Amino acid sequence: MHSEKQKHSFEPKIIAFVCTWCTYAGADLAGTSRMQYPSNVRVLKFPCTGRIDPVFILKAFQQGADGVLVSGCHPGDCHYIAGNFHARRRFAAFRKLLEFVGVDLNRLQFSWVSAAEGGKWVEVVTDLTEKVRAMGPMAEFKQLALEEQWSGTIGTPELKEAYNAI
Amino acid sequence: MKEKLNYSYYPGCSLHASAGEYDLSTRELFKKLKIGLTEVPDWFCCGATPAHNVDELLSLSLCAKNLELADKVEGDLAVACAACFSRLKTTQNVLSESEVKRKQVEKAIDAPVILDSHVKHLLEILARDLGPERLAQSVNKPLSGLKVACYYGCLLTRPTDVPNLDCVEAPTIMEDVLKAVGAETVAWTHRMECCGANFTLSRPGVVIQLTNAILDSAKAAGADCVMVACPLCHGNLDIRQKEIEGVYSVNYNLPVFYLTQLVGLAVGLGPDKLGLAAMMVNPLPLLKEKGLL
Amino acid sequence: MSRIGVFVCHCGENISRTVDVERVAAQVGKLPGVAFATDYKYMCSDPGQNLLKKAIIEQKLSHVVVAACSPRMHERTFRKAVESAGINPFLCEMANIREHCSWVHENREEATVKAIEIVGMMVERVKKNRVLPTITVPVTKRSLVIGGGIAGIQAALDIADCGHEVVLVEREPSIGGHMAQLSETFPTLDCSQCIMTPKMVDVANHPKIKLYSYSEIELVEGYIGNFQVTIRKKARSVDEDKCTGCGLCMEKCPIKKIPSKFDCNLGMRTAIYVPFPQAVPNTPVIDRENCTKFKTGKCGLCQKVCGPGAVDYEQEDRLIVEPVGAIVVATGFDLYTINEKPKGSMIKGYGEFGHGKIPDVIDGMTFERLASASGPTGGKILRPSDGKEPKQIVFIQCIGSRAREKGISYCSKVCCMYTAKHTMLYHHKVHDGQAYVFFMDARTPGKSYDEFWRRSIEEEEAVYIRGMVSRLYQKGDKIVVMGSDIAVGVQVEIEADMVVLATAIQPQKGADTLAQKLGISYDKYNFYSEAHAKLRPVECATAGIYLAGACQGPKDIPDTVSQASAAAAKVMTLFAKDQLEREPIVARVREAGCVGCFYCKKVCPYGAVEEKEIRDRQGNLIRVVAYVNPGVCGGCGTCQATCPSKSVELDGYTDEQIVAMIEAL
Amino acid sequence: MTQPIDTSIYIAITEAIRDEAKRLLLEGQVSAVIGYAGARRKGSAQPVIISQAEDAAKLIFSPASVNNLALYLTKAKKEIPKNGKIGIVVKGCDLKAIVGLMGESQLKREELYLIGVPCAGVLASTAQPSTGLTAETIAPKCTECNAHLPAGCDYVPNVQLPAPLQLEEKYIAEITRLEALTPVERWAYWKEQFAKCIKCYACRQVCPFCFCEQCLCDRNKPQMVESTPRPAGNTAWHIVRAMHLAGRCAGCAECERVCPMDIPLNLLNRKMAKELKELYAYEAGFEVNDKGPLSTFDEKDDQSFIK
Repeated sequence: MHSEKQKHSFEPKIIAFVCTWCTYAGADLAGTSRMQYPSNVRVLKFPCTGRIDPVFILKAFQQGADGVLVSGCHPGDCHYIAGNFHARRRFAAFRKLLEFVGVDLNRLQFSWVSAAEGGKWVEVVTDLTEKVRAMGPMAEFKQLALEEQWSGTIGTPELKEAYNAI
Repeated sequence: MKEKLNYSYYPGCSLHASAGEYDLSTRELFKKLKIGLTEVPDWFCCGATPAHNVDELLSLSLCAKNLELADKVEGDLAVACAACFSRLKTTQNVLSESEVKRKQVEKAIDAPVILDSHVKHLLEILARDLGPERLAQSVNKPLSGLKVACYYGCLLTRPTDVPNLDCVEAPTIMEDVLKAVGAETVAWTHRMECCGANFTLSRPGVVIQLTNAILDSAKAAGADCVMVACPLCHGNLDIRQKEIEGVYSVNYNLPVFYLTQLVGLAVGLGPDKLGLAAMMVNPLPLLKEKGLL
Repeated sequence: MSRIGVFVCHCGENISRTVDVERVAAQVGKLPGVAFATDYKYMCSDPGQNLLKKAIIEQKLSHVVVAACSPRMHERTFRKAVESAGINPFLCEMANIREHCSWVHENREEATVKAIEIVGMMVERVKKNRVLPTITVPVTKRSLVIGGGIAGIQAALDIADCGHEVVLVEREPSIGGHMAQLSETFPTLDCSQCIMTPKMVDVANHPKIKLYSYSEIELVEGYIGNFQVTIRKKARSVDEDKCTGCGLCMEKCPIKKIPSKFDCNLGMRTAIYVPFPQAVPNTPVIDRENCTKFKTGKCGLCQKVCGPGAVDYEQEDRLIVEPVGAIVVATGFDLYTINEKPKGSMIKGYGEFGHGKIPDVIDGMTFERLASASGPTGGKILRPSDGKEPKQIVFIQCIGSRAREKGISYCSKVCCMYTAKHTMLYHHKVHDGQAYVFFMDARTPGKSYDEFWRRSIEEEEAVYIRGMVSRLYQKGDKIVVMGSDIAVGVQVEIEADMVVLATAIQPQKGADTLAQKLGISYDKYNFYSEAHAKLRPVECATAGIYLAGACQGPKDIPDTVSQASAAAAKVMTLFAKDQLEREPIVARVREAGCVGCFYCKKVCPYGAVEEKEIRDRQGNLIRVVAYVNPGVCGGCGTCQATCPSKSVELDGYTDEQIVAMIEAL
Repeated sequence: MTQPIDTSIYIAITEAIRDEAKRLLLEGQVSAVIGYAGARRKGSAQPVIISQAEDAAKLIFSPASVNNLALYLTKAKKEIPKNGKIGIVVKGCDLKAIVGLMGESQLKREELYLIGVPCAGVLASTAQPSTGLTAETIAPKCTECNAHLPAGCDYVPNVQLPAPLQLEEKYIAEITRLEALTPVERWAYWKEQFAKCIKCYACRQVCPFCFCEQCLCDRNKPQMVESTPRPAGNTAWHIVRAMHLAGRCAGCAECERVCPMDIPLNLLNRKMAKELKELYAYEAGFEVNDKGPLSTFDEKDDQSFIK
């Protein structure tokens, strides 16, 4: 019935932070419609995108996620009036910060997926999975996590002098 | 309040041609009122009225370049012609809203676009910057008894949110100035109608029809004369008046003054300094009758 | 140590076809904290639920994870089941291995691995779940209705008929609102007064309705079920209990030339007056600004002639506090006037129409008064300037509405219909007259509406010109209307005797101030915002406050009455229980950590965050912290994501629970 | 050749501050004045809190008056007499912090008497306090200063501020340089910077906006941010710190000044300020705002990054 699934050398870990009213319901619809998408995504349900703290995204990367998706209601559809509007600003700022410290923003996707958009959920998840798969593992945070020792280099002459004096 | 007012000055092509008396009276009036006026060196045509109908980029670039030249002269930019005023303001408005067009224009003129400079029509300078009180103080020959129909035309206040000169549809700025110099203003119906300036040369028939309605309305309201703040309006109302009288078999005999001419009279400037001789409808009999000469 | 029970559902074959459920149960059973793990064909069935309950008791389980379908499907079912077995329902979580796993993946190995991880995440989450008690809020079964127009009247009557007390507050001396001013109503042309006044009398006579006319809302405190409303009862100068409504005072009042607001300044009234003969209450009020007694101290005629001695010049404003459990806001609309730009308003005025200075250019409401049989002209259409009958009349639609450059971009919804009605009324009264209508589009969706509009053209001979009017001006005793007919592409000039402008519907003046007192949100035009445009159209986001009528947006009478009854039904639903129960997914403040920056308050869409003062025993203020009112909190958690020190936490979605899930990855 | 910066007015300012502080304390208008006093090393200055009029003579203002004294109004406030108004000497940059703190309900305007200082710049942390102020020794933040003259203070010495020199805007230059790099290069840069961190939290201690009683990063239930000075935890700390200051930090750069490991912390803050200005036309510190850029929204906000 289905063709043999292609084997990949690397299966990325994708974490999705979604709101319960729109995107979670959209993902449910994808299920009831028996749509197919890569099994790499793990969904965390929140009441609202307004509840999603940027720290969670950071934490997800630190815990080994290769890609993160944040998805909620379209503007104007928020069950809580304005949570998604607040989230939109918060993440607009946060992604700029991550970009500046050197995180490739191709690993971080934001989307609006409504309860009626099962198809869009599949598309968003599939696109992100394929994109991240092509990029390979998110090595940066994993390497950091492995570095146990203080690894600073002594950059300035003053520091070097102080260090030698010890 | 600033003590000494200083402006850069963009006369526009008409004032160096058919509307020489507007230019002359403006310079003389400002001198008399001790307001500084420095002509922008090397200014050129703003493109009104054909350019923006033909090529938007060209029309924006012409104005943007003039704005850039004007920015090098101290003071806000004083503009006499309603059409130049409209184009310069429109340019600032359009370019502040569209980054794409701004970049195109910057490339075309090879200079930055000046969006935050103040472009001011002479009316604004007299009515706001100088203000009715200070203007009234300079008057030594009040225009009492002179009934004036203030003609705004279509461009001075429109469109909404662009010139921001006064209320778009029911302005009073001209009346405010005239009241300060002692003239009477009449309430009339056609003060905001179009005179057809765009068609002056191409379809004079339309212009005659439109201008006749304006003159008719002013006359009906009991005006002695009309005041304008635009050389194009002046062209139609003054130069064409004889022709219109012929076509419609009427007799208006309404002198059409520039803003600066009437205010100039009130502050004591003589006919030679105001270029009254250049007017097609001779204003001297009226002024003599009212005891203003 | 927690003793977690995991129950993996086959869902017939829906899950087990692609997920190896036995392997899932076996794997998850090894996780620390899991005391029991099993799989079953149908967890949601009766035997399935019994299996769950039995295991809880026998295995002494502390937490439960049901790995089955979406929680949106059966979370309630299983939480109820664990509750009946003695566990707090919020210690039960569902792992979605059907919609999010078995149905969307075909590879059995991949799906099984994913299912194990999903269940693992939920196991870690449930460990951090806390016992959440159901939140109950007592309900005061009385309601406040603000505004005594048709919306307020309908809502008040519906609620009162259900046996609950209603406090009805009206700003004007009489209830009735705009509907009392109308002549006839579309699409049936029945007389507005005839259908309105019986309802007004019902309000006056209803034992459950307490009417405060000539009163305004001063202060609103409290929250759903428990509001305290302070009402300012303005000094009427007439004792309502003593007055019999005989009207002698009005007959004798020497000041007779005050323009009547009810008659749109077409008629005159006295200084002591009722706005219109059928007023409810039928108690006059003294207009202190125009009364000689109040201006000079002389006169006092009304007091002398009043038999019952009801006239009281010393009366003062009174403040009354009413406890209520629900509030219906029905403050209605006002018409946009084309006068010069009011200060601070986004409206720019219509200078091209003379800024309202041409006397025979009137608005739609003024025309209603002209056409009304009880109006100042006795129902004759006469020009305000000289009392002549207009033979050529021009109606202009969309004045203010759909005109972004004038500051309003919305459609006022009722003008197309009432203008059609006006042309009919005009044609009925002035047989040799001609009506012209300038319009952009005719918007007539509604039962029998389009037929009505067609009738105005086909039978009542109104001439509709598609196009807008650029200018109006007075020429002799005519008004010249200059417009365009875009269908034909020509300029049109009509010399009219009278012009009627269908001016835009706007919220009442002061709508924003009232909204701030109530703590409800409003849009940029000051229309009140509903909680959800589609699914909660009569509720405000602020719990316990409901909307009815044109204060929420332009509406005609049928829509207004429907919404008023809907709001009443919502109030009655609230009053159906003595205690208000709600899901305990609400935010709580950890006061020890709170520094009072009030970012939570800034972002809260519900206005649920209050400032709480912490004082020592001497009563000295130590600090101010945030407090979340659980009755008002909507549970979105935006406050927690915003709080810098995470001193406010959303129960059910705490940082601990979420981090536990992320760490389980 | 380094360009000297004219700070001759600082002498007149010192006099004026002393007179004003003395007057305030004598008249009992304030219970204390927070300002700068000379310290042991030549030319150096340190924060001082005086509550006696005779101590007013201790006050100075010099290029070494680097500290943002707004700090002492919140966290360290307990050391200051609580009764009545407090006078405080503020530079334009410090005032921005005070303005921000007012918007966050941490300070009340009526409880403060602001003695504004027209400031031509202060010394960089790397410069010796006794050196003169030059284009080289000036603090990087001063090269981008847009508030040489603090606005809205209760008192500002009447001195003529020399026209500010056009200096190379150091943060803007550095941000532009980093933005031009690839993500990998940027990560390498910050990895090296963050690796130096010893988690001494001096940056947190000195920041007027880190006024939380319990920092999120100190919590262990759950542990949102690792607290040990390992590279992973350091990176998380600095990202969280920058995010928490976004839309609030007005660039006093104290974090960077006190960092013993010379991590360019203010660079992150300036980057966020730049982004928020571009996105929402918001600039912190100029007026007391009830809501900052991240506690409000506009329905028309940019969402080009959202699918």
